[in-house]
Amino acid sequence: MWEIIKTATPQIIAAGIRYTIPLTLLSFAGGIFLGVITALIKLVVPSGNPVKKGLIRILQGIAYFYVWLFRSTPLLVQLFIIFFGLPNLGIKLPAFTAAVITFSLNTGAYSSETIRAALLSVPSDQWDAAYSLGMTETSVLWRIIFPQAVRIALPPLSNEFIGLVKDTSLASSITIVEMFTVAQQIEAKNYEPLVMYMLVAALYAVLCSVLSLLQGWLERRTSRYAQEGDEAVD
Amino acid sequence: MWEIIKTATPQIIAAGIRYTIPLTLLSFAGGIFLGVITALIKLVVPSGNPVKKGLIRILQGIAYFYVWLFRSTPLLVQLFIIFFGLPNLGIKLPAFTAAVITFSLNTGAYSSETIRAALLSVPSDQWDAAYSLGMTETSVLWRIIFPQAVRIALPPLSNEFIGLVKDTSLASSITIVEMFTVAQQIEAKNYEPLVMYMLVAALYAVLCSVLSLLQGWLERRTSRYAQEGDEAVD
Amino acid sequence: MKRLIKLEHVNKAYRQHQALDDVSVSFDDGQTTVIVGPSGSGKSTLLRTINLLTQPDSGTLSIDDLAVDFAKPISSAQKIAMRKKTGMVFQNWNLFPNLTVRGNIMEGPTVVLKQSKTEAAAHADELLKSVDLLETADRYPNQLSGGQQQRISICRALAMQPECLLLDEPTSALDPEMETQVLRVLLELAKQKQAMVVVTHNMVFARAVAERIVFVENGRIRYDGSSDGFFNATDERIRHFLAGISLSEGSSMA
Amino acid sequence: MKRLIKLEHVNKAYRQHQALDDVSVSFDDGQTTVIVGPSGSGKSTLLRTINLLTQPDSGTLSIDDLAVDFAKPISSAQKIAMRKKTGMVFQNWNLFPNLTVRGNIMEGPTVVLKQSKTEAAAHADELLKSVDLLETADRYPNQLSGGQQQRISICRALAMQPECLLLDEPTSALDPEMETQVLRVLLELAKQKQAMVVVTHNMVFARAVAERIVFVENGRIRYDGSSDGFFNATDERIRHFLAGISLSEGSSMA
Amino acid sequence: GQKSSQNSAKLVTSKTLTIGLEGTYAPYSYREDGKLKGFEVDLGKDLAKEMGLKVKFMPTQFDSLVAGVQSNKFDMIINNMGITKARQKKFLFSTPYIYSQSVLITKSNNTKIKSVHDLKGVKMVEGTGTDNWIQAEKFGGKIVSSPEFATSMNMLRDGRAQATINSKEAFAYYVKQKSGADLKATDISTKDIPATKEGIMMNKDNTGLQKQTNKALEKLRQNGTLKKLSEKYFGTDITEK
Ligand SMILES: Nc1ncnc2c1ncn2[C@@H]1O[C@H](COP(=O)(O)OP(=O)(O)OP(=O)(O)O)[C@@H](O)[C@H]1O
Ligand SMILES: Nc1ncnc2c1ncn2[C@@H]1O[C@H](COP(=O)(O)OP(=O)(O)OP(=O)(O)O)[C@@H](O)[C@H]1O
Ligand SMILES: [Mg+2]
Ligand SMILES: [Mg+2]
Repeated sequence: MWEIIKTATPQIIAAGIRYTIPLTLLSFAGGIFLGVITALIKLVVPSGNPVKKGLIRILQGIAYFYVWLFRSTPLLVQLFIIFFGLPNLGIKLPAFTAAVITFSLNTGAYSSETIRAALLSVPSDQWDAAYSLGMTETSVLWRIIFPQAVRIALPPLSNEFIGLVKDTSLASSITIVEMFTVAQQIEAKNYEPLVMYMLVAALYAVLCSVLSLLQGWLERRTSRYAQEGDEAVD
Repeated sequence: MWEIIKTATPQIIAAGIRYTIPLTLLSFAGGIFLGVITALIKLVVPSGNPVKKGLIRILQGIAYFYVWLFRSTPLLVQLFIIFFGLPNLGIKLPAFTAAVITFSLNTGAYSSETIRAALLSVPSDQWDAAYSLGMTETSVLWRIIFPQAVRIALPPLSNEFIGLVKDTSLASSITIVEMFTVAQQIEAKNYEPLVMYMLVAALYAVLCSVLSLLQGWLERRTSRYAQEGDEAVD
Repeated sequence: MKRLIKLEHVNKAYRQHQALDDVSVSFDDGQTTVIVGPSGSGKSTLLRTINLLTQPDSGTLSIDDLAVDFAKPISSAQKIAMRKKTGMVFQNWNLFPNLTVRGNIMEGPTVVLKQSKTEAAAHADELLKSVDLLETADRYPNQLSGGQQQRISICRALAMQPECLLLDEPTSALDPEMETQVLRVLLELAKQKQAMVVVTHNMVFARAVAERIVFVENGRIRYDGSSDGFFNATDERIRHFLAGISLSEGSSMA
Repeated sequence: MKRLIKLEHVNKAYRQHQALDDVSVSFDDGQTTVIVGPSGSGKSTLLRTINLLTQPDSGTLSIDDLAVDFAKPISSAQKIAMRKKTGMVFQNWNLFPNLTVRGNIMEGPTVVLKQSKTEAAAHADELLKSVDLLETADRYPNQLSGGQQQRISICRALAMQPECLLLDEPTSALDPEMETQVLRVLLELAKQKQAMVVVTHNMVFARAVAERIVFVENGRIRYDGSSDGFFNATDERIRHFLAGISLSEGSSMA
Repeated sequence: GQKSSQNSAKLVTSKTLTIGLEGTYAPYSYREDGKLKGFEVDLGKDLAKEMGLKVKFMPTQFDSLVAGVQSNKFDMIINNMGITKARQKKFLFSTPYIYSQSVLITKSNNTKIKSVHDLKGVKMVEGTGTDNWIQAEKFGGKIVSSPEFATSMNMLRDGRAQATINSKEAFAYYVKQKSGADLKATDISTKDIPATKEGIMMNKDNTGLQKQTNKALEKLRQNGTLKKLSEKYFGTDITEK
């Protein structure tokens, strides 16, 4: 058994460095970007002149449809359609690109809901106070609302990040040989699925633990200002 | 193509009713239960006499380990080990039971983080006010903190619920023939993966849309009291 | 008169700052005590200590027949037992945003005192009427003005029929008319020998309700005695503190 | 004197309730106006309207050379331009919990007025000194007492050097000493011809600062005139409103 | 129970033959009209009948088949398992029931690839961990992995891969279903790739079951059932060497 682990580990790690990690990082960055944009679009109250109002309504329609579509369908199917289906429309993407796009869109749809909730959790008093200083919406968002929302959004977003690390294994269905696939290939030769699964789980655990530590650190940083001293649950 | 859809749809729906839906509902209920318990254990500040303090510390250790373990390892591996691995220790579970247990534990680990964040987002003033009335911790939690936290937790929890619906497809790896597996089996004969994938996606979408509508309704219900009228983003 | 609440040698430090500095003070049954002092002197911390919302570093507290030593851990049951004897009105009101106005007032009586819903609701409406807010009973707190929320938080505390009422700035958001109304409520309570500890910056109000005044500065008690004694004190520090009123009065209350 | 802020025929209804009922009022440059009125009469709503935080159903507002019609949508740019002319102190302080005290005060000057960090910080510290809170500069708001937060929110508004300062209950959490201090700050500003609109329940304070008094009731303006005229009014309603002070004064300010 | 297992079959559920298979590989096992069908499904039924047992199929993914037979979740796997040295170290096999031929599949208009010797550097698509993968690797192909047969065919048709080595029968069935697919198969001489012997795979210590299975299989071969099944699903008899 040790023999198996010794030979398999470097191969799986190599696949992790080559695919799992870049896929995760790129897709999460893309997903958060889409998630923030989508959350903001959903939260805007249509106002201004009729043209602007109409435009906002259309954008909101798109945002709702996008979130619905990508939350409602299996990630595997999304990957499949973007990789195998789009060529029918003449769009032929390399597997890695297709994977990054799909994972970003999927993460964006899910995280937009989390971000929306976190933004809503900041009391509207804070908007008032910042607006009263003459700050623009963008400034208010960036400087006042986001820093407070991040504290609330961090744990669920970490969930999504850590989930994404493992979802990247679905990329194997569109020919990307990531960690899990490598483990399966090795397993197909040694017929020790339990050992291989535990090994790949351990390697994922290392990756995710690093992320959990990062989450803990970020949480402490972003809640420096929160109540200290008196206990909540006693 | 219509022929394929017409014959495949009832079979996939049957699998959904037989496995996907009960699996999801049972596991989500179990997961939320575990998530709430775990979140509360994590949030308690150890106090009281040394024995109680020690006990709380041990429980917290278990909670941290549990969340770490189930967030850090792939769900597929968890399923695999609980179904195929535990028999080595003499614990032999039927596939459905193993699936419910695994999905519950997994959902519990993820949702505990979401719930923890939501509970933290309720200002400590609210604890003060409720405590000052002489309410017990349990009453404060149930009657004051939870109703306010639910508003914040709903969108990320819905994400987890909707994610779970689709994750149940992994149960196929432990001999449960859920919607996705049925689709793949039919596809094995007609060689139309794209059509079959789109079909199964559409059926998932119907299921998830119902859940999204439910989320929307719950959100409106739980935020009846929140600021109405003045816009946040203008 | 019976000692109802007794604090002895209470200390509370926040990192750099000594918020309560060896405070020993007691409050009597049936008496109205007003606590005054500069902003940041520790008045709210003192009230929170009595309510066991803040745990000081050392000292003891007894309320009625119950006592705790702050140097030791305090059990939840003990906290609840002691909290039931007092009712708190917060400086920031702290209404429950998820409950209606009536729900806010009924919460304690139904959950803690196990009153029936109808009984609690009837009592809540009575209290609401006494502060002129019956028509807001079904609204949520964020649909109310500051002064309205303030009054409702007083009702919420009163609904618990506590042995001692602790009020932190109960009139700060109230107009003179309302102030008078709240004053009347408190004076009526005083007449019924309801013990009260009131933190206020409003010296006119203080004079009107106080049977006794406690002056806090820098976490220490500087004066503890009769209301008249305080307002006519020769002590330099108190005179300076009170100078504010005279200045305002002098400068334009011609 | 120049009309700085002018509201005309402003209406605002919350479902059941008419918070502002055909309000027309204007505020002059260099003048200190105090708005008084019963709790829930619409004072905060009026200030929020001037600051474009609440959009009334109808009416117009002009500040200096800018004007808006509330019946129509208002662009963000227009809102910002108008908000820059006023500075707001909220009834509930609304400090930014994620910024330190100094950060709260510097936020507007650096982000909106594009001042340099050092310049803004220096000015912030100056303001903090004027309200005796320089030592709290690096703390976060939730580590401060109510009165301390109140004063910092005044500093935050002043840091923007607005043409008109809007203050909602600026002294409600302040002790007499601090009240005097804030009063001095406001009087000093008044001397420099800083326009101010102050909502207050504190009639002593109102008398001290007001050049003009606006009395609001049920969303309507009932009195708009000189301070002396108000306090010596023969109008039944005003006399009744003011009775609060006399009662308190009469009953125990012997 | 080393001794008793020498003779009598151990079953997961008594009186029932529990069979693991993928269920996603036509014409071996697939679903039609809501029922599992295919050569291996019929074979399983006939075997059970022969052994006097009820039958229960457990469709599962490939990895889980191996784990399932190891942890005694199924009695046997009938799923195209080639009898190889490596597998025989860990499992018991029945006598072969199929001799499967491999073919080289390319686009119809591909003239460059005529035999396995033209595969050096060619982009090939193969199922993860399959025997075909190992073959393709041996001849120098650059391999992308695919989760299932239909995906492999799709990749060829999309031009995302140039060739694949796969089962002759599976391809024959595919072409029958999808006549429009412009793919062709080249027979690979048995010298390059010998026909694989497919056997029923069982847990290492279930020798009793192995014996009974072999006996039943021999009976089915004798009475022509095996041949009939092969002709039904593959059009020819591939059950003999
Ligand atoms: N969001 C809302 N929904 C419904 N009613 C509201 C809302 N906001 C304010 N009101 C009502 O409008 C009226 C005016 O409120 P406003 O806050 O302007 O009063 P105010 O004069 O500032 O009172 P106070 O002195 O108590 O602060 C009140 O009766 C209040 O209940
Ligand atoms: N969580 C905290 N961390 C650090 N310092 C604190 C904290 N809470 C209170 N303080 C400090 O303790 C001191 C006492 O605060 P407290 O709230 O008791 O004052 P107060 O007398 O009620 O003042 P005010 O009249 O302004 O409400 C203040 O200087 C305050 O800054
Ligand atoms: Mg205080
Ligand atoms: Mg107000």
